[in-house]
Amino acid sequence: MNFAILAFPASNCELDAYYAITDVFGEEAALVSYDSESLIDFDAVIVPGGFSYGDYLRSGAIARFAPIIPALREFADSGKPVIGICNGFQILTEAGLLPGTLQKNTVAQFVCRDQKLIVTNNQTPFSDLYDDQEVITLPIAHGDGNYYCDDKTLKSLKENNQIVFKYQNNPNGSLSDIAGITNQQGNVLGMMPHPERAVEKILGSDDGVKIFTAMINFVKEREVAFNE
Amino acid sequence: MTVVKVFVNYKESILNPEAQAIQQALGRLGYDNITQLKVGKSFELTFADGMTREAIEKEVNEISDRMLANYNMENYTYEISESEDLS
Amino acid sequence: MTVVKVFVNYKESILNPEAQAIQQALGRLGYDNITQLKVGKSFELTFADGMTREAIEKEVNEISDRMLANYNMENYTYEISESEDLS
Amino acid sequence: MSNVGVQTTEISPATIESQKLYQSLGLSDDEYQLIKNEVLGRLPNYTEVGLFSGMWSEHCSYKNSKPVLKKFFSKGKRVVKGPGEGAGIIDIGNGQGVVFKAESHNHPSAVEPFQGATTGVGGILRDIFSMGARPIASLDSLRFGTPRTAADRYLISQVVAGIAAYGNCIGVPTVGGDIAFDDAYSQNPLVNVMCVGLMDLDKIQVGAAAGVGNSIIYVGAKTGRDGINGASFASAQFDSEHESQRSAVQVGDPFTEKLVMEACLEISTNHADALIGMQDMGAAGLVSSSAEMGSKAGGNGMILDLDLVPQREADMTPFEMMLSESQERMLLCVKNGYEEEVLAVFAEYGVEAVNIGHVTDNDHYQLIHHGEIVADVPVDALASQAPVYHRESKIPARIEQASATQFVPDISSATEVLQQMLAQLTIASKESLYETYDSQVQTNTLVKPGSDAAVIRVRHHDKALAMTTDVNGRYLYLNPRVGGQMAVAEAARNIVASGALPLGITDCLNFGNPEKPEQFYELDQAVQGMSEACEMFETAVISGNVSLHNEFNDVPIYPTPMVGMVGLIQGLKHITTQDFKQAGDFVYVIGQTYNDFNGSEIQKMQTGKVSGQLFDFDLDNELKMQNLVTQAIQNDLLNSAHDVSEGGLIVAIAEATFKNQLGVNLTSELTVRQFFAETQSRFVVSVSPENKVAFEQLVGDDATRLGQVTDDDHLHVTAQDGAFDLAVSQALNIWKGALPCSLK
Ligand SMILES: Nc1ncnc2c1ncn2[C@@H]1O[C@H](COP(=O)(O)OP(=O)(O)O)[C@@H](O)[C@H]1O
Ligand SMILES: [Mg+2]
Repeated sequence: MNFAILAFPASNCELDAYYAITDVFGEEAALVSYDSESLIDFDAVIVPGGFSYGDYLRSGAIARFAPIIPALREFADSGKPVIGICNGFQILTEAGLLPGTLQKNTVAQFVCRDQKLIVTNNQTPFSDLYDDQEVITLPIAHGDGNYYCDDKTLKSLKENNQIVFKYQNNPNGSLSDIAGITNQQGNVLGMMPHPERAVEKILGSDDGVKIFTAMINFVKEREVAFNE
Repeated sequence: MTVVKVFVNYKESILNPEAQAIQQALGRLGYDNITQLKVGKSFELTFADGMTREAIEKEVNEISDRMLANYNMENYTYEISESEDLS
Repeated sequence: MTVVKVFVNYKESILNPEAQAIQQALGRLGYDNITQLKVGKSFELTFADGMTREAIEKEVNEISDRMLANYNMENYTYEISESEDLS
Repeated sequence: MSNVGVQTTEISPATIESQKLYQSLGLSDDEYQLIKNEVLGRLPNYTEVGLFSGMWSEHCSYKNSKPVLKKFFSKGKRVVKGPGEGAGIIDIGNGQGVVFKAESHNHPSAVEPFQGATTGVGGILRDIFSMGARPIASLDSLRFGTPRTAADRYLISQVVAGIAAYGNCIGVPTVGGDIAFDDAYSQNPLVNVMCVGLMDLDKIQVGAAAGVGNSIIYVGAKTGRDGINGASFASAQFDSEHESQRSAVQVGDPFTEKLVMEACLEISTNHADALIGMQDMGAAGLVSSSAEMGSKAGGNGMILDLDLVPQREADMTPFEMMLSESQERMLLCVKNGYEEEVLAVFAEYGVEAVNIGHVTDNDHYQLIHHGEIVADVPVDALASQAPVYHRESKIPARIEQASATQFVPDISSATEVLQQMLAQLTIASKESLYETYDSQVQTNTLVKPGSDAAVIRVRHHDKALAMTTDVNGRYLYLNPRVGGQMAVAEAARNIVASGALPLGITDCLNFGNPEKPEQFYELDQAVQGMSEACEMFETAVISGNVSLHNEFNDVPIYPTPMVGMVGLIQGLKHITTQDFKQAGDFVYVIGQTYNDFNGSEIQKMQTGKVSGQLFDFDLDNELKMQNLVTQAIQNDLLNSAHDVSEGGLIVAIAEATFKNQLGVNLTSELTVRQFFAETQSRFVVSVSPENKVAFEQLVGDDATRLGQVTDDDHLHVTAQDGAFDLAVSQALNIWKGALPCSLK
């Protein structure tokens, strides 16, 4: 299968995602520039981390106007999987593909460390290889990871089971300890922790492997279903 | 030329970590008469001559809605002032 | 109660990369009537009753100098308004 | 060279001479006379005086340090490029090279800590990618006074925040460094940053502008009035009177730099045919980059049209444009006919690039402004013919008269002193600071901050690079020569402990005023010492940076030559970290321990200062101990290796227990005091029971078995005359909590 990895000016984790997909999972991947307008050839999209447009104004605020965004919206609407990691999550919220906003960490500092997460929904195309309530360790590296939404949105996130990952020791002040959420349909995931940094034991953790494997399985199963 | 100042502020219901940190720091320095502190952003946009006030207002609203403010947590207000081109 | 608004802006000669990036982004979206864009910060400080205007001004200047503005690169201005306590 | 225009609003050449205005730009009377009589044979105009003041500053010309730098050991069979370029290069096999350099931003950071630090990071990154290398890691070496006031804490947190802001945004992991606190730095903090890059050796770029008619292309951010005269400023003594120089603040823009970097790397990889040379605009901005490129190409002249230079502010003068230190700018020399190809690449990345001039067929460095020639000077006079000073050297009285007696620590309770020691800021964990750095982006960081050296893998090869920065200014204060040797040795020890072969070093020579003989002595001796050590370890000095005049109100900092070392690990299985791995492993100390306390952390802690003659150091023995560790790692005998440095053996042991929260039960013939001695050339290692025999055979008498790792939460070490007894968790809390607590 073929992953599109979006690259905005000053994204900086696009190659990390690329190497994870190609070297570790043996799948195909291509970097897709922010100014292309189509994602038609792809089965899944990764919106990677970094500091698109320097994170000036608000993180993700400028990237969401890039020419690729309409194509991304269309891609998401088609039900194919999209994962936004860190800055990618911020871009997805700014673009309205996911609800809520990511504010500055309450500690008012960037934090880079290994972080324990609880899998709170193992029924998504990204998390169905984890056990329910499984505790996993993924690296975080962000300054604006403090998830916020209004009460009504939070209620609906809970009702629809859209909260996929929660922090065990909330590092940034996120509402309800939210580390990752999906859209209502469940095919768009945004998360602050970096699963692509945890796909090889030698890097310290391979707890992120299951996320990508789950996506790959999902796409392959969907294809089979489609072809039948 | 026309200068428009746009002020973007957090909605009342939102806890702003930055404001909180600054207020605490001020408290530690002994400035404890301050009962509330809000932090916002200001933008000063200079428009070239030749646009009607209406067109400018429309553009300012659009820009603020779309980009300068995040409607999940922020509000904006603006002030317009004509001014002589001094440069 | 007294509300003071402090506006902090970059000095003219200092590069503001944020303003530059926003202006370019607006240009790409077709808002090319904007000839200049500045970005600043605003602070709204609410003072408890019982301070003279003089005392407040002194404190605002001090706070701005020491904390709100970085005098190496920023200037500040402020506006004072008395207001009824509405809360 | 007679018809050089003088702009009407400018101060006239005659006034500059009669009122000695050149002095305020940092030129001495002699230097001015030299320019007037020997170089030009006429009065230089204002712009020309500006050009010389920038180029003849210490920062650009190394006029005070050149004779000293010549002493550096800089050869080696792996060295591809030594000092002289943006950065040095060392061959690491497979056609690849590692590129590294360090840079100081002490004075800018003292004035404006956040921006001073960001622009320091930005500058060193440009040095690396200007060689055609991709930056793969940064390290930072910081020195502050002990934080006492809100202003101290602000300085520290802003410097760290600035390094984080730039490095995190541009996506280069900050993987290591060192931070020490001592009041010697309270008015003059040190902010040194090192960057490491990786490249294919067939893609090397050099900063040269050759070939008549080839174009000079300006790339990146617009030029503003920022940092004007910064080069002279960085080299001038810093005191309370210089407050007015605050207007020189430059702002870092990592977003622009990221685009500039990607575009430059694209050009050096895929458009190498078009490119003659590439250099970053650092100190003294446009003049230094262009004149150096011309000079390096053998004294090539050039003509630059300043009206074409992208400008951020109105009405900039030639003087301002040439000396501006606006950040995120590069200068390229591009083959005639290939300009469009190169400009198109920059356009694609959204980076401004303008053809501002070309190489000429003579040696005149000429500037045009508003259609007039406003400067015309021989290019080599600017770039390579600055005067060189052989400064006078005199041994400081404090060293000459130092007492040979070693300090005797006062210890009533071993455990209590250990607890105190773990809370000393120089010893305590720096995690609360370095965890604000993204240390993992690029997903090659195999050993993160927290062990002796950081380790970055070379993707798709079974090899990795180890890197560290080190220096203990207190040792140099007592003996600059031996202290200089120790700085290099400590770096090498960290590299070796991580399983690597030391390859080479970069340095930042942070010293006082070279015009004062006692302070020059420190510089001269330190460099000699460093060089001796480099020769011993076969680690060439391939790049570096000099920061002089680090004094405040006439009191200099400790002589502090930061050493940044890179090593090569062949075979990822040899990567070794400092942490004990499993209960039952045997713990050894490699190397002998003596009563070495002058200059130590415990002397400082108990007396408030360091004094006396520095203890002895033997480079031959150092190399022997390092080789033992290397041999043991190569033979797969070690589960952990940690060098012994500040705080002594007991601190090294405690540190090795923390990560995996394992205990130890050890016994030694050493005295409790000796556990705090800072004798060099030692390591704490752990060995599995099955490797015990082989290890002991290898090391013989050079290692002493102390006992075993345990799985209870207990650090228990029995010395000859007392014992350390402490819960590991409690020791960890003290060690981790000290720094955040003092910065609150
Ligand atoms: N300024 C810093 N930036 C990043 N990492 C740092 C910094 N200071 C210390 N560290 C990390 O903390 C660990 C301990 O540092 P240090 O005590 O200097 O080690 P050593 O004594 O072995 O040289 C190392 O991994 C080092 O890289
Ligand atoms: Mg060490």
